[in-house]
Amino acid sequence: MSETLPGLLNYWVAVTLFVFGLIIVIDSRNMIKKLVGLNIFQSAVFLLFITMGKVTDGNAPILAEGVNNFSNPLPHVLILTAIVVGVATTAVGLALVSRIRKAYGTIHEDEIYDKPEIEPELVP
Amino acid sequence: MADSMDIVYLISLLILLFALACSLVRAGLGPTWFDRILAVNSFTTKSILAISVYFFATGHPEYIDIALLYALISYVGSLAFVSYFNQNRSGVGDNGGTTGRGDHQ
Amino acid sequence: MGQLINVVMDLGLLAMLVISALMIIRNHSPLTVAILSGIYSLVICTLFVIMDAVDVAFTEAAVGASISTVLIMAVVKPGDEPVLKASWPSAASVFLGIATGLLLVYGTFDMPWYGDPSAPIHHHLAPRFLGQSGTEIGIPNVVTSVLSSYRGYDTLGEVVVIFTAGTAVLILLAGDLPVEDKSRVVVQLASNSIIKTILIRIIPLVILFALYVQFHGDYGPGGGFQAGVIFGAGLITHGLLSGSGKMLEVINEKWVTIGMASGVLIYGFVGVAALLLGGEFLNYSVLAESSTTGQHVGILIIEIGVGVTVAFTMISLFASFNRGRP
Amino acid sequence: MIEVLASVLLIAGSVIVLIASIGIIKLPDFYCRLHAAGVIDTMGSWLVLGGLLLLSGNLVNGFKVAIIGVLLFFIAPVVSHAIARAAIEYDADKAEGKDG
Repeated sequence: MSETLPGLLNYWVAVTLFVFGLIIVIDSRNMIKKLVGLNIFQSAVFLLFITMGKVTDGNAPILAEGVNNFSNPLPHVLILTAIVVGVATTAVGLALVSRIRKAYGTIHEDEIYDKPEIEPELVP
Repeated sequence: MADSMDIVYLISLLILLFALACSLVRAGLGPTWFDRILAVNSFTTKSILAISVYFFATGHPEYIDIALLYALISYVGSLAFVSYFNQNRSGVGDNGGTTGRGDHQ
Repeated sequence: MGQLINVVMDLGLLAMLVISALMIIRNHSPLTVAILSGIYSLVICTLFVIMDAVDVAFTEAAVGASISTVLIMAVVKPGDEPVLKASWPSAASVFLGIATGLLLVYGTFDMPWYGDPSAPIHHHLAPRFLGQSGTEIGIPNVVTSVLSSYRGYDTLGEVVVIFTAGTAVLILLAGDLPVEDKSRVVVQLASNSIIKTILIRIIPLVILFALYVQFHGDYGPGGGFQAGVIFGAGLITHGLLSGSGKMLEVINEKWVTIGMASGVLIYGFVGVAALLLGGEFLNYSVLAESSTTGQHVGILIIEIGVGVTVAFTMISLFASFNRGRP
Repeated sequence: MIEVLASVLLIAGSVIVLIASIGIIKLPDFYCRLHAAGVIDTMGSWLVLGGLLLLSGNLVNGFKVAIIGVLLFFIAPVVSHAIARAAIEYDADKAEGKDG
C-alpha cells in the first residue's frame, strides 16, 4: 500500500511547477521575478528527471559493501551540471536586466514600452 | 530495538515536517521582509535537522555532508539581504511605505 | 518502515514545494520573491535527498543557499518595489497555464510509477554504470564516474557553457562605471565587530570544506562543481562583509579572469594528453600504466579544472554585479 | 540504553523545535518572533544533534554531527544579530503601521 501511494503524484507536482513557472513568465511585468519564474520552470524539469531515476528502496548511487539496490545515476549527472549551468545563465539574465535598467531607468516592462531609450552615451 | 528506533525517527521527522510548514506559513504571511528572512533562516536550521535525521533513519549517516554544507554556508543568503539593507538605506518597505530613518551617518 | 518515512517526507515536501511556488506567484516585490525562492530551493534540495540524489542535493544546497540569492540581491534596487503588494495572476495567463498543464498531465499517464524498478530508464545504461564502473573506473561514487569519465564530453561542454556565461556577464557589465554618488558613505558590515569577528573566521572553514568536497568527491557526494560554488561562496562572504573592492584585493580581477579560462584549459589539456598518449580524446585509461590508475588521475585533474572554472566564475559574477559599489 | 537516551533527546528536540515554530507563527511582532527563532537555533538543534551524536556509531560521523552543532552555535546567533540590526535600522515595525 505505502509503496504505491505517490504513484504519479511526483510527475503531477512537476507539471504543476512547470505551469506555475509558465504563468510567472507570462504574467509578471517585473523582469527579476520573470527570471525567478524561469528558475521554477527549470526546477520542474529537475524534479521530473530525479523522480524518474528513483527506485523504491534504492540507495544513493555510491557503491558500498552490502548495498546492491541503487537509484539510477544518469539523471543525477544530467541535473547536477544543469543546476550550476542554470545559475550561470540566470546570471547572464540578471546582467541583461542590469543593462536594461541602465538604458531605461526601470525594470518594469510596462514602463519600458512607454519610454524611449535614454542613455546612448553610457553604452560602451 | 531497531524497529522501535524507526518509529522514533518517523515521529521526529513528522514533527520536524510540521515545524517546517510553520516557517513556510510565516514566510508567506510576512508581513515585513525581516519576518520572511527570519522564516528562511529557521527553515534552514530545521531542514538541516530533518536531513540529518533522515540520513540516520535510512542508515546512511555518512552523507550528512549535505547538512554540514547548509550549516556552513546558509548564512551567505541572509548576509546578502543584510548587506542589501545596509547599502540601500532609506528604501521602500514591503507594503510600499517608507521605512528608513533617513540617511545614515 | 523506511518506505513509510520516504512516502511521508515525499508528500509533505511536495505540498510545501507547491505552496512556496504559489507564494512566489502571488508576491511581486523582487526582494520578497528572492527570499521565497530561497525557501523553494531548500525544499527542493530536501526532496532530492529523499529521492536518493545526494550529489544533486549537494549542488542545489551550495547554489541555492548562496550564489543565486547573492546575485539577485545585487541587481535589486529599492525603486523596484511594485505598487501592488500581492495579487493573483491574470485570468488569461492562468487559462493558458492550465491548458498546458492538462496536456502535460495527460502525457504523464504513460509514465512509469514513482520508484518502479521495472521502468525502461533503469534497463538501458544504468545497469552498466552501476555494475561495471567499480571495476572499470575504480571509484565508489558512480555519479562522479559517469560525470567525469563516461560522459566526459558532456561535462566539458557544461564547463565551457559556465565559462561563456561568466565571460558574457563580464562583457555586459564592463561599461558600468560607479553610479553611486561618492558623498554617500556606506558603512560596511565588517564595521560591526560581532558580525566581523565570527564570519571572518568562518571563511577559512568554508574554503577548507570546499577542498574537502573537491577531493572527497570520488568517495561521497561532492565534486568539482559543488566545490567551486562553495569556494566562491567563501570569498563572496568577504566581499559581502567588506565590499567587493576589498575582495578583489585578495584576488586581483585579472587573475580571476585567468582562473576562469585556466580551468577549461586544464580540462581540455587532459583530453589532448590522452590523445597524444594513444587513446581517444578524454580517455583517461592511457594516462598511467594501469587503466584504473589512469582513470583516477584523469578524474582528479579534470575535477580540479571544473572546480577552478566554477569557483572563479562565481567570484567574477559577484565582482561584476557589485562593480562601482563601495 | 544509549538508544533510549538518544530517542528521548531526538523527540524532545523535535518537540522544542515545533513549539518554537508555533511561536514564529503566533507571536505578534518581528522581535518576538526573533526570540522564538533563537530557540530553534540553540536548544532544539542541540538536542536533536545530541541524540544523533549518540547514535552515530563511528568517529567520523560523530565528528560531522558535532561540527554541525558547533557551526550552528557560532553562526546562527550572528545571523540573527545581523537581521535584528538591519530591522532596527529600518524600523521594521513602523513600516507596517502597527505593533509599535
